[in-house]
Amino acid sequence: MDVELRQVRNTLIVRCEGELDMLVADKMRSEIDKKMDNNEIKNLILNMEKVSFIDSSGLGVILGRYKKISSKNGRMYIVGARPQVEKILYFSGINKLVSMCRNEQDVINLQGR
Amino acid sequence: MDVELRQVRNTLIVRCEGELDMLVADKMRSEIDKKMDNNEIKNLILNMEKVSFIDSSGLGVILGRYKKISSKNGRMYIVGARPQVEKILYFSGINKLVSMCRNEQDVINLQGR
Amino acid sequence: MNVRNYCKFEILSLPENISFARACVGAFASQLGCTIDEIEEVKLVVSEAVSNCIIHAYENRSNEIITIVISLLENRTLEIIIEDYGKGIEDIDSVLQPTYSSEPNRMGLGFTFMKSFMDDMEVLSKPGEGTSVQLKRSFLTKDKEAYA
Amino acid sequence: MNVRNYCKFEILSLPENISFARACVGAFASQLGCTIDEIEEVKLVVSEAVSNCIIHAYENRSNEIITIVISLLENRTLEIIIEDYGKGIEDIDSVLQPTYSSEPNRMGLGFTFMKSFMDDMEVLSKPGEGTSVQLKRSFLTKDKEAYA
Ligand SMILES: Nc1ncnc2c1ncn2[C@@H]1O[C@H](COP(=O)(O)OP(=O)(O)O)[C@@H](O)[C@H]1O
Ligand SMILES: Nc1ncnc2c1ncn2[C@@H]1O[C@H](COP(=O)(O)OP(=O)(O)O)[C@@H](O)[C@H]1O
Repeated sequence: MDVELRQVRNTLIVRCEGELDMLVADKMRSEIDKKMDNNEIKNLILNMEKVSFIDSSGLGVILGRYKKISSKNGRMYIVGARPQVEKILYFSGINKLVSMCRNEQDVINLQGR
Repeated sequence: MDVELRQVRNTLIVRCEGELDMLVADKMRSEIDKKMDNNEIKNLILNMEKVSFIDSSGLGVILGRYKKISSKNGRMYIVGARPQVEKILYFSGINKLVSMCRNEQDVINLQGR
Repeated sequence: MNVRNYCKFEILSLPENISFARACVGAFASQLGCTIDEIEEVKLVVSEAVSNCIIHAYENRSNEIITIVISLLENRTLEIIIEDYGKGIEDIDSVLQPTYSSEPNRMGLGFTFMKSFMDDMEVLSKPGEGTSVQLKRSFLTKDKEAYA
Repeated sequence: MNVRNYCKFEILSLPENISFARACVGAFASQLGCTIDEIEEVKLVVSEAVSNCIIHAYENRSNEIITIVISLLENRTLEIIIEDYGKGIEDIDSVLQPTYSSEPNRMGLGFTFMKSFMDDMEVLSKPGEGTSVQLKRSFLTKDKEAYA
């Protein structure tokens, strides 16, 4: 699992690749939190285009990050989840908390409103 | 493993796909031999473009078919072997018995000579 | 039910073996000619059960053993048994409740996924001795629909 | 040598399990971060050893057991032990000769492939009791070259 982090104004963009299970959940959690504890960051975009698998350990990382962002009154977006991964996100109900977008451009459009 | 057989004049063209191990070796041997026992057939083209794996059971099928074709004074060609598969064919020395060609057109050119 | 084929394997309680276990079970289940979606569901279920052994049964100690038995039964039925020799479960009924978790930052969805994506789940456990999760799914869906 | 990780599995002597065994060993070996070419060579070796158990040790009887133990040792070393409880080998030295085969339509290249693609091969056998093939390969090639 590769994790790439990028900050654009007050938004943290996280692009991950591979299988999001317990092995990588801890690594991903700590990498995101390190950046997020930067006070400027209000919103989080999680780009999952290249994630081929997610289980409940991966869902836990997402839910935890959502809670952190919410406590800052920020918003969280999940971008480009593949059907297999999307099914699990819906199953868990995370789609009701986080905005599901097709691509990063959609988020920018959403944020613009 | 899928095996597709086609006869063009006195040449039998065998296109196979998948992993050529013991499980499929028997099936492939009997399918080819059924067609080859047709007296018209003199030459054999084995198209391996879509073969992703071969072991000594697979090599055994090729060597056996080569011997049959040779006993009819025919020729055998292997077409489009991927690098991984080609390495094993060279290792076994089968490349010295059978003509190795890039594609089916190359065989037609060779035969034309 | 007659066992057509089976495979038994023993792995260590290391997080890197979770994806290995998924891959193995997926490869074996593919002998039933399931769809990719079905294989993905089976992989998820295995991921949950093996993660539970590592996190809960062995409390993240590596070097402990997890055994997995995969069987292909009649009627395209897949049976997976995942067993640990760890701390066990005191009250099985309560841990099976959706969103129940003994760990604050976990979601409590593991057993829910297992139940949802398989036809049958049985959990046997003895505190201090270990836990065995038995999962079954038949891939005769086409016929099932036809007869429904 | 210290074992970093290992996996033991037990399969039936069915031809469809040869590709399963290849896939499993390949998936486990990938924890060493080998190249695709290296994994392919390891898969070939496993294919040969497991095929030998089915064809020679068990003379194509299914329902017999083959055990495979894969270990990741220090220095990126992979060890694979493939064991059967079949007919065994009378004269090990002679069957190890390239192109030797007891079956007329086989090539006698199985052991040659195993020896060529691994650094070390040991064959233990007792007629009537079974055979164990131990294979080892270290993937420290880069360092090796640097020190050569
Ligand atoms: N193999 C196991 N050994 C001991 N306890 C377990 C095991 N599997 C699950 N449990 C218990 O059951 C609870 C619910 O499990 P699960 O539904 O998978 O959710 P989660 O893993 O998110 O906690 C766990 O929190 C744990 O207390
Ligand atoms: N597991 C085994 N049990 C019994 N005999 C074996 C086993 N593996 C190999 N042999 C013997 O060793 C010979 C050489 O094996 P190998 O080099 O793999 O070639 P092949 O499988 O083509 O015969 C076989 O023909 C067989 O007689």
